[in-house]
Amino acid sequence: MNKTKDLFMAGLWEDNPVFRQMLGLCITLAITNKVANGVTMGVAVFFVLTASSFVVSLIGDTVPRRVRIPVFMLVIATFVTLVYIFLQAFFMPLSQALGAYVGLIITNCIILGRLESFSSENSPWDSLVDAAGVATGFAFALIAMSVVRELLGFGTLFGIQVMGPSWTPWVSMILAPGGFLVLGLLIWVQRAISPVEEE
Amino acid sequence: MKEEIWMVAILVLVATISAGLLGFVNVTTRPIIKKNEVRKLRESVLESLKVDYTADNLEDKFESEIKTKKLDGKEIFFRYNDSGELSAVAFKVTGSGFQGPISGLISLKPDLKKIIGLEMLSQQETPGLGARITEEWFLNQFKGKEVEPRLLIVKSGAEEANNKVDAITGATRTSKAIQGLINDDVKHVRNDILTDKVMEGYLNE
Amino acid sequence: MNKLDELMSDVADYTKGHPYLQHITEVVETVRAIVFHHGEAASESPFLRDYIEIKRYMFAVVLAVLPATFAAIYFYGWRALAMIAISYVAGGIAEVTFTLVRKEEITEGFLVTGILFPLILPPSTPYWMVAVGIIVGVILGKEVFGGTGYNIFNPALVGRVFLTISFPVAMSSRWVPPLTGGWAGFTQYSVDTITTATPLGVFANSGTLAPLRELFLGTIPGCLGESSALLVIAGGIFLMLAKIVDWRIPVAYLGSVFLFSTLGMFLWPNQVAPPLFQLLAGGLLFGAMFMATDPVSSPTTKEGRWVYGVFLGVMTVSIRAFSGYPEGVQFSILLMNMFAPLMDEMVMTFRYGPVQKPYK
Amino acid sequence: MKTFGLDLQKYETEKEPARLISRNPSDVIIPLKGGFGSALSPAVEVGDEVEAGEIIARNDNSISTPIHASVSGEVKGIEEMDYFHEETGEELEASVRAVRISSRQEKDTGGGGVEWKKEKPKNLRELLYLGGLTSFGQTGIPTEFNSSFSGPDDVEDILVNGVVTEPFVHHLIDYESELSSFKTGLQILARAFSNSQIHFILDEETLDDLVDLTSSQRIKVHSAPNEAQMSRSKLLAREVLGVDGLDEGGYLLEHGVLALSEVVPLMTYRTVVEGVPFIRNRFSLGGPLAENLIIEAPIGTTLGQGISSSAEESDRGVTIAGGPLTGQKMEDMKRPIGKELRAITQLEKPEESEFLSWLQTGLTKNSYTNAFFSALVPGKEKKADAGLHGEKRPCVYCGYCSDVCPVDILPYQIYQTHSHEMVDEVNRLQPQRCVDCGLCSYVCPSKLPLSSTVREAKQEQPGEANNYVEYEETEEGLVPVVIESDQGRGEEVE
Repeated sequence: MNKTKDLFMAGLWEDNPVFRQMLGLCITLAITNKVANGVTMGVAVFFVLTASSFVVSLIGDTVPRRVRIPVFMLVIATFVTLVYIFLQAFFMPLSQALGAYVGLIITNCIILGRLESFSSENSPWDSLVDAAGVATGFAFALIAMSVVRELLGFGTLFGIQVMGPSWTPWVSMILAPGGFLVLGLLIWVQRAISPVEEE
Repeated sequence: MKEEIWMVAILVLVATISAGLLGFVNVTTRPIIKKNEVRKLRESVLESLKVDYTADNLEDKFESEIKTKKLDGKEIFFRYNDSGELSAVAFKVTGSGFQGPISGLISLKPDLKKIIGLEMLSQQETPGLGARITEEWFLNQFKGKEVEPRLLIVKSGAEEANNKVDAITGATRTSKAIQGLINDDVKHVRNDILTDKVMEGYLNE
Repeated sequence: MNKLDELMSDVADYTKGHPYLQHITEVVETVRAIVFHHGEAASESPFLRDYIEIKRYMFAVVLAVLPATFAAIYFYGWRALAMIAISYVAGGIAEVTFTLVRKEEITEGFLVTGILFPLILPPSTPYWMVAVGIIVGVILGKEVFGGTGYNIFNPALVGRVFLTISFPVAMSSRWVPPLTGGWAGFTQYSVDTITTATPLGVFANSGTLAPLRELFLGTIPGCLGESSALLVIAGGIFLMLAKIVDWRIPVAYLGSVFLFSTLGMFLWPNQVAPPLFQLLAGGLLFGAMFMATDPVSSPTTKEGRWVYGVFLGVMTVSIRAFSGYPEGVQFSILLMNMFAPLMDEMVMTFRYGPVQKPYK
Repeated sequence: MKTFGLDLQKYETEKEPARLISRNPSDVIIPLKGGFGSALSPAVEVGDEVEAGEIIARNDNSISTPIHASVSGEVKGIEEMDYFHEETGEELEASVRAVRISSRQEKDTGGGGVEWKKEKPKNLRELLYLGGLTSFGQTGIPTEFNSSFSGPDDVEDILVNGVVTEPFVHHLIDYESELSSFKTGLQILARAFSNSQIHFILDEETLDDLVDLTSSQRIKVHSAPNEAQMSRSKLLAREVLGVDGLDEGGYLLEHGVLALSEVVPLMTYRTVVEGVPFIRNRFSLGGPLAENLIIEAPIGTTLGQGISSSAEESDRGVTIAGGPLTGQKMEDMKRPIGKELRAITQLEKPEESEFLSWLQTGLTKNSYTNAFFSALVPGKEKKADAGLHGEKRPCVYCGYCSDVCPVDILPYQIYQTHSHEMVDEVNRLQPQRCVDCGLCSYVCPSKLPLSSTVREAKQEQPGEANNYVEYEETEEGLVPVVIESDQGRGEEVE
């Protein structure tokens, strides 16, 4: 049980994919100006990562080493396309807001990285826990960033006005520079809380 | 040799499964997606024509009130009132904004001079600034304004006139872009597609 | 006075032993060091040391912007002074917080940032924006890099550009006309908000040029400190004569603006304003005298400073003429700040050759 | 007098010339090592009577120079004393032996000189050796008697450095009354080193009176323009003589230049013509706390006795051996005056507490910048004290240090790269060009130890380990070590 918890927490905090491993930054910077986008992307990545981790851990031993990357890519692509179609069919506005970024989950290094380094060599349960931890960590990072950015940039949360009507929006927070700033500051905070051990 | 075959076999297998799965999902969801897209456009059309509708009777309303014609590659929506008279014309206006293409849907009185309504379909303007062109207060200003001789988007506080609309403070470029694309496209439609002669044919159903 | 010195020393000693107050010992010590200079003998050769020190070095810049500050109060009322006070207080809190967390000494560079920042803001900037801007400037412009001496960018400009992109409406379209005649701003708190446009904004929109005499005296809308070319030049000349800033940067910068706007005026007459107008309008003089010359973020070698100034001029003229922003000084200085180390590196390569890495 | 736009002489307010006075102490303590060369063993014993000018220690087998008794009297003791590095002032752990002699207060008698024009160069060199003059120069004056690591034929140029640029340091020679002796001294040196060219370098102000010096072909007189030169022999050799290759570092003698102090020609005259060996050293005394004096005292006189009246006041001042920019702090007034001492500067300690000093007009403060009102009042007396005048702060890249640097290096860059241990970058910045003038530290508003950092960086350079004479303690005592090979990264073996 402890191992499960450790695995999960590592992905969520100590080895947080965004704050520690600096992966998936393209998506992180692009879509986090609204919390709704952040949540959707988090859920999408959660689904793709856990599902493909699970599948890969099942077939990991069977796949010859030389074709493992194509196979992983196929698995990921399948799930990403599923998500894409699903969003288009049932959450049209969100799908439009996220644009190409859902498709780009395929190239998200977090997913391929977890499959390659963890799932292909571990049991389905561990892979699932690991994937869930990492995906939750990613979602956490997205939501943390988007809360700050939406709050300052629009004065809203989930589109609901929370800062009062006289709030002057901080336009820079909505734009890419704000994304970089908030990302940098959050990485700073995260590392201040649990410092990186110097090698 | 055996290993190679095994590799190919695995790849083919995975690809087949994946393709099958995706194919199945695609087939099942295609109608829904299609419907979503059509619905979106229709919503905008009705919105710009100031037709009241609800989510449930959207399709019926559109079918009963709007006629779609494709003229010179441009989709044009005609609305006839109960007595069969043409009451409004709507079409897409497109052009480049400050950051990327902007497209909207404009509806005009049959004389093609007075605006009934304007809706934005897509834009990539600066959020919080140029992107405010999708906000209600901005779009509502267009109601009843004239595009003859030119529609003008001017700084707020300027003298009021039939063809003047307040710009968005701090987003001069986007405002200018909107002004340009409306004027250009309306002019194009009026001069090249819906000339007076053509219009005569549509006036009464 | 010595009693006060002793008292401060006692306070510092007391806080040192205190479980909670020990964290503010640095602050007490710094205040004491600012108020009382403690003669310390040089411990190694040379035993004769120059009297210039960082406190005085920074204070000279403050002294140089004082005329422009008075002009700001004259044109825009006592609200200008309130903005400076807020900038000092808010930025000071950010600065002190950081030095306390890092357990470092508080450095004097903030004296300069604190006054330069409000002077490059529009007169009607809300107080909270001043505070946000200076805090962002201090934290993102300086502290994240490690404090005074390590910053890549001019902290005041980082704050200003942050405000420019965050609050474009407040920062670029709410200009107020200056007060003139008699005691003008000295008798009132603020100017009624009548939105108008800066000379550069007017030129960008309609191509109309403001009269040079008004630009020179400062009776045209603009940022707090930059209005009066006359007083800014006076401060700049003082700084150059006092050798606090290198004369090469302002000379190269203004010279290249003059040159390239003359050139541009013939090539693109509708977009590029004539040279004298370019020199006097907007924040160019203020930027060239006080911002571009910030020693930390500009090149240190003489040759590098020439190159830096020339590039600044090209950038400013280009941004003013071809971009959506009528004013290009802040952006060009920040951009060139980034290249300053590169320019020094190139000068060193010319002078000493490339770095030899024998065991790579 | 300006040095790189620095009006350092503004500090000197008294314009009266320095007086020459003599001191005759009651007893002297003579370290058996002075200048370049190894420490020697005494040839006298406690209780012996010695005459002034008598050789009390000599060893022709190791690099050394004979040591003379500087006064007549009785040997009171032979003791161990701490030794310090003559150039860097660094205390060495080693100790040397010293002979203590109590003076009989008799007048010194000359031993009778020689007709120098008739002597062979080799004999003249022998006289220099026996007269105790060969410890001069950074690495000693080469003779046949093992007084330096080079031979006399290696000397191509002899550079006699008469440039004075630091405040409170005076010319040691009175070029009016002592001109003929000085001139003869130069001629003797020219004859002793017959393959070499003598260059006498003076600052412009003093030069005007010395036109007739240039009569000899072998002696060239140069003037060092005040604004362009700092009185460092290495810089003069590079700028005035145009010696190449100095940027690679190493001793001047390795490049064929023998750099000598202003007093050497005079002492040569005394040794050769008057027959009095180098037993009385000359140094200048200056600074706000001291009278302007040129003091002549027997070698071995304690510092306190040498500078006499000022000694009591030393607790409110700082006594510096050398000029205020390049000298070393002297804590111990009992330390004997050696052959290398050229100047003593006494500066006041800084004021203890000043209220808002950075707001004050600073009418008496001399400064590189004009941030003080003193810039507007040129005639005003300028304060000089040993204070740092500010707190140490991070570098703000003001560029003052590189502006004043006489050899065009970037001290702040060397400081930054050196403190981050970026060895390759430090090497690229050529710290070996540095001539230790100290001007970078002088102007630094952040009060950074630029000068000493550059010196450290310089010593870490390949081939630069021998830029300063290193001493090694062996059974024979202190022996100078010349490290021939590169010690830097270039020679590392994997």
